[in-house]
Amino acid sequence: KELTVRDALNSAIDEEMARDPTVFLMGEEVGEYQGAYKISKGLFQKYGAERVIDTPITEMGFAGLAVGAAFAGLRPICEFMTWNFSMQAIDHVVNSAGKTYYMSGGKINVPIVFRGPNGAAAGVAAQHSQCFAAWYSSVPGLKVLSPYDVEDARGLLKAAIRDPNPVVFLENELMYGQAFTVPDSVMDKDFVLPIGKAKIMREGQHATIVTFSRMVGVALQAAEELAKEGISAEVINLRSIRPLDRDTIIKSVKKTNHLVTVEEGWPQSGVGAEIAALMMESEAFDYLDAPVERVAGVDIPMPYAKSLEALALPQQHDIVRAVKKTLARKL
Amino acid sequence: KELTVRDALNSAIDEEMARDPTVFLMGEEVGEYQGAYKISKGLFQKYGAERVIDTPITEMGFAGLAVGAAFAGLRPICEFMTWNFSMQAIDHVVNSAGKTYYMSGGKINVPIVFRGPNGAAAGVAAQHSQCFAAWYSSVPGLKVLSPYDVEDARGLLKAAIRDPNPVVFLENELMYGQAFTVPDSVMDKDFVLPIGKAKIMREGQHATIVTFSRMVGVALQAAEELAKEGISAEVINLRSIRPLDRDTIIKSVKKTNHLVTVEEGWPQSGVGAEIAALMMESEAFDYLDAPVERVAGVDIPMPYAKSLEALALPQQHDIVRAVKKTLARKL
Amino acid sequence: SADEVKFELTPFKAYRCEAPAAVATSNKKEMLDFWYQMTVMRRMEIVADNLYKQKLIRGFCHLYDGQEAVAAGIEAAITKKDYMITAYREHCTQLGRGDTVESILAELLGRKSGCSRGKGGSMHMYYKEANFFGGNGIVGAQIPLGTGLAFASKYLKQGCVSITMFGDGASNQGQLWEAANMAYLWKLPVIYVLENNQYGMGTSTKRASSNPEFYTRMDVVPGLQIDGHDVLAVREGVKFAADHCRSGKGPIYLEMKTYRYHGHSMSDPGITYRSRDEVNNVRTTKDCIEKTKNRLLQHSWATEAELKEKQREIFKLVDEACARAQATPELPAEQVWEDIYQGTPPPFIRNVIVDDSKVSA
Amino acid sequence: SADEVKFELTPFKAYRCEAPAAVATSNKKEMLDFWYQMTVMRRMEIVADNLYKQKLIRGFCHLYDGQEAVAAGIEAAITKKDYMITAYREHCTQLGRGDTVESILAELLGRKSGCSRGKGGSMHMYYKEANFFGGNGIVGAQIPLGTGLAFASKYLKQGCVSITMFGDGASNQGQLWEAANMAYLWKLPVIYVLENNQYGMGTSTKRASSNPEFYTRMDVVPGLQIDGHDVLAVREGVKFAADHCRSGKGPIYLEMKTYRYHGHSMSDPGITYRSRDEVNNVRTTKDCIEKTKNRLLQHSWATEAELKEKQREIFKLVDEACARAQATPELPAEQVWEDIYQGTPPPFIRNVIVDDSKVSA
Ligand SMILES: Cc1ncc(C[n+]2csc(CCOP(=O)(O)OP(=O)(O)O)c2C)c(N)n1
Ligand SMILES: Cc1ncc(C[n+]2csc(CCOP(=O)(O)OP(=O)(O)O)c2C)c(N)n1
Ligand SMILES: [Mg+2]
Ligand SMILES: [Mg+2]
Repeated sequence: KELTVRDALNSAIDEEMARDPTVFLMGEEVGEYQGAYKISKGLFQKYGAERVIDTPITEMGFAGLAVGAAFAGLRPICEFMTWNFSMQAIDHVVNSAGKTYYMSGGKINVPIVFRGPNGAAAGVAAQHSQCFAAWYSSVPGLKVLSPYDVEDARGLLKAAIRDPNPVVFLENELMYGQAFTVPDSVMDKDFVLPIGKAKIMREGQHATIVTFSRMVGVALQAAEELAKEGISAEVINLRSIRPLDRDTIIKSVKKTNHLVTVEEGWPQSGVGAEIAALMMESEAFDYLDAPVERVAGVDIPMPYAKSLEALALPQQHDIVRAVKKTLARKL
Repeated sequence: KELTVRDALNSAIDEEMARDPTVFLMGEEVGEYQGAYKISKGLFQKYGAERVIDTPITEMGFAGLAVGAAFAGLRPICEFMTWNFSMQAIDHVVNSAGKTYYMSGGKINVPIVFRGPNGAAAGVAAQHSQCFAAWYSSVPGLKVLSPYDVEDARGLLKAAIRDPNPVVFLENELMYGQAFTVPDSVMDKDFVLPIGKAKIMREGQHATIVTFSRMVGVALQAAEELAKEGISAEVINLRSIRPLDRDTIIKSVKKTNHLVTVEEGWPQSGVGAEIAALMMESEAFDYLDAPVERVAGVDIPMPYAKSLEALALPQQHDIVRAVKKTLARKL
Repeated sequence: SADEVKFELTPFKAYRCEAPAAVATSNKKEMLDFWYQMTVMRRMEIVADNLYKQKLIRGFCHLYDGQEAVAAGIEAAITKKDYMITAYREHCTQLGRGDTVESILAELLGRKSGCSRGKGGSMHMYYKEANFFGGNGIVGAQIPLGTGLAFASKYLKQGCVSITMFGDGASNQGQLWEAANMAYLWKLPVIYVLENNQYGMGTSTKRASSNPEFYTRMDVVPGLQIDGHDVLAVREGVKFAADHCRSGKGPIYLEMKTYRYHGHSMSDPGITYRSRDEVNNVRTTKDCIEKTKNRLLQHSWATEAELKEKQREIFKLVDEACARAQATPELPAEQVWEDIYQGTPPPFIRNVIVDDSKVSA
Repeated sequence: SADEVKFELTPFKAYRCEAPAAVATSNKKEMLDFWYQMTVMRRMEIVADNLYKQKLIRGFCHLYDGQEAVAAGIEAAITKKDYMITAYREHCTQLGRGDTVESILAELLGRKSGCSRGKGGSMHMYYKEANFFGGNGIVGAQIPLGTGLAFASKYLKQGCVSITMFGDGASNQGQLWEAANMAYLWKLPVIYVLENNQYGMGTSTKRASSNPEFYTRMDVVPGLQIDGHDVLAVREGVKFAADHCRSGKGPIYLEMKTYRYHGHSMSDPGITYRSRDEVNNVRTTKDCIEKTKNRLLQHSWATEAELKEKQREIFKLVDEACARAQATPELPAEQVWEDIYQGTPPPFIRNVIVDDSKVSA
């Protein structure tokens, strides 16, 4: 079946709401307007105003409210119109949701999903283009997922909603409209992917590319391009940034002996940095034939103008170059 | 002269307020109460309620207000009672202060210092023990400083206040009461340290320890202990986490061929991760005789009980072990 | 019961609602219970004070003595099915909800038998058995959380109210404004309980709040000002508020006029920003336990001697609980890894040094 | 001047202050100026709309047509020394402060000659020359920022007011509550200007605000409700407010009743959550430019034909500005590195691939 990532997210929420009456959706414009990006299309009509709740534009208030509802055993899906606005509510994501299970010595769990588009869209400038993958994934107590395609969107979102812990779910606006063909199994109403497991999107022998979200697609294209030159790149879609699937990455590097990380966010202390450190502190290190190459967003606030924006984000050719560079280098 | 880090910070603020009438201090209990940790002792009495301003407990509001004042050309020192509470205001630190100069194409600069104690104190549990070094230092547009001793406290805070850009200044509560002896030059009212430069606290031949804030002291003790066993460790105090002093780190590693990073914060995508990545992507890589060792806070929310808390934070013996491990390892 | 008596209360001040009548009926048993509860609370805090001074309690420790009537009065107006949440000054709230002195002191001491297994400490106690959700170290954060508890009550048609407590300092937080707006729009059964002890740390209300008549401050949300030194006034006010909520009218804002005898936390001597006289004056003229005691004596429900004797018993019980708590160990080291996620231990928990990391099967 | 005329205004509604009289005097020159300014504003927005549809403007683009009287009326009541800040719907605020159509359109087009050199785009325009501090993409964030501008004015004894503008949706943010509390405590000269265009994106005020009578909502802060379709009413209201501030009384809250004709941003057709009839009705009965035009005609200060002619000129000027803007280039690639820090270029700016990084001497 072919469907878009938007429809995948929509159907996942729909099915989980049908399955469990304690699941509800809350956020700005999720109801009558059917979502700023139409992820919640039809849900207000189907489940009514009690379960699809339009909030005022008060992230700190409604995110905290959603966490409180989760304390009491409900399973809120709290939508941030974009993750940029989660900074107003980050104290509730980290301190109220992320730390409570530990602080209470295991008494109070917090079954909540925070979700929305993360990172750069197109032409929305610095305040609307930040990637929060590294920040949230640094916090023990949170789980952090980031889907790439329809399979991920359905399987990870359903897993997140069913998880009894707080999950940060980082989508990508530019992916919403992309369609993918999936087998029937993915459309099963109990199709759930394991949290903490990466997926090898493409097997390869010469180099490993580790990435997540929209960049998985760009990496796959880069791998395609490289294949034409006889270079076989393995592409790993992280899916889960916390917990990080160390084993899959390490195993791949032991095979390919070369590693390139790709992310859209800022480089300093980013996801790629963590993976570089992982190489330093695992047996993979001994298998590396060249240092890890990071491909990342440029270390600047996002500019508005088209030509500048393009310079600020990783492109297919950057990934190709990075792979070639790591292969050219011999230790 | 001998004085405490508390007095160093206090005198730096005092002198800068005396020097420049646009400098003012704002925060909770900074005035009449003279600071929750007494950093602002005597300043209210000296400069009055116009320049030492007690705020309500509304971080989002007063941090935003301070940024607005900086837009208009004032030089606010905005105190967070601890950086943990900066999560309520983080949107203003990042989006309002950090990005404005870029978004305005260089029109509006934001001369502000956000400061307060960062990271774990003693026995204050998970919500009061977070280290924000990695998060803030990931943001281009912010500068991020973290002093260790009296020299740092004075020289870096004065530099921060004089800088025309937003500076995040991460202190450590456990250091406030520690005294250091400094030469007269440090007490000069124009003693300013360069932003972006690390300091080699102790020269060494066998391994480099890179760290910041309170851990500099622990690392120096570890180096002392190692020296007794004939191991000579070089200890680098980062001082500035953004910009990071790549050159000093790289140069040291080229000499010692071994690197250990030490931080109190969580490991994933932390400061140590970035330094590990820096090794991967600089010429230092070829000089490393062993992979980088990270010493970091345990990947859990901070527990309250004394014995558990001690387990969760790096201790001197951890650093000693890490250095020995990296030296034992031969590539 | 047969010995019901009417007590005059300090008149309630009302905003956007009719003030309830300033009378309460009570009887011997109730009043003795109140006295007993509040005396246990106070004693527990004094013991905590001592333990802190012995350096057996660490970090922050915010004591509740002076404010006991608020915790005790609220409990008398609602049931344990109703939700409750407050800030870091919650030892006595935890006790009021039904936890034991031993469990609370053990937590303060960082012991395994503590209510949060020693992981939370003074600011992070919870009693889910009686729907108490903490304990929160972030000023104001519990306000939307408590509003969410009310949301759950409405969503699940539980008919419970959510007692959402915070201080005068916290009441300036925008979170209150945001939460109350939603609570009113959606008619959530939340009772915002402001414990106005007149200071947020060292800052008096008039230096922090543009309108220190807090109960009038929440725009369309009705409010009451209540004598928080009188346990009966608290009970009547909260009953009124609970009726308001349960009838579907949405949130209500209660300002409890109260006072803390101790400093803000243990490091605050508490007499730089207020005078000793001020503190003593409240102690001698308004103290909630004294007030209750006087009512007991007045109606011959107890004699001075009986109360003295009971107080000795209480001291003994609390001291024994403390001794038991001190006799228990801290959590074993390996349990530092637990309680990060429910159900799913992380596959890999990185330790200070990577070699020491905890790997799950 | 000699031709001064009195105009009746929609009565102001006042909260905690005396309403100013519902009259304004004006004259031919002023009214022609208003008409001219507002017509330029509207035309600029229509041109932006077209450019967007041609995909020459990217991302978000929030148009101001319908609300022009607010921007124009405010400018007539204050000077360019006074501070101003608003949200992302700021093209016409930028123009009102003195920037040019060309500079604004160039910014929308992402050109080097744009007011933010193409780095800010639609939401991030600034005009420091006239104390305009943006432009802000984060709903509500400008409210404490604007309060900080007022703080600076007081600190520096400048006697300036800070016009701090935001929408009805933004007004529910806790930041407003926190900022207004400080502004009142410290008597800061800030005029909170709520542009109530009746919707926050697709949500009507009554679904988002527990009290849609916004001007009464800020507790101790006085408020006025003003007909935001009438440029004279806006001017009089803001004059009143500025006097209030300058006399040292602290903040005041102005609710401008207005309307946006376009959808929220370009992707919103703007007619799913409101009817076409509703929009048309406002256009025909309340439009700010029409109202001004009628007053001009009524007093024979202009003829239909003259205004038509002037309008043609305006269209031409705006179109020419647009053409000039389109003719300018985007910033050269190497300037993507600039403007991160004032004075101190970073020693090392990491690029997508580390080899391409920018190293400063
Ligand atoms: C967001 C935040 N800011 C600051 C603090 C530090 N702090 C802890 S309690 C407190 C005072 C709170 O006063 P109030 O709300 O009146 O409660 P009380 O302590 O009087 O019970 C402050 C400033 C904090 N914990 N969280
Ligand atoms: C903190 C934050 N939350 C959400 C958004 C997305 N958003 C942008 S504008 C807007 C509606 C604002 O409405 P209002 O304040 O009435 O202003 P108007 O657009 O009507 O001028 C929303 C929800 C945002 N930019 N920032
Ligand atoms: Mg208080
Ligand atoms: Mg609006």
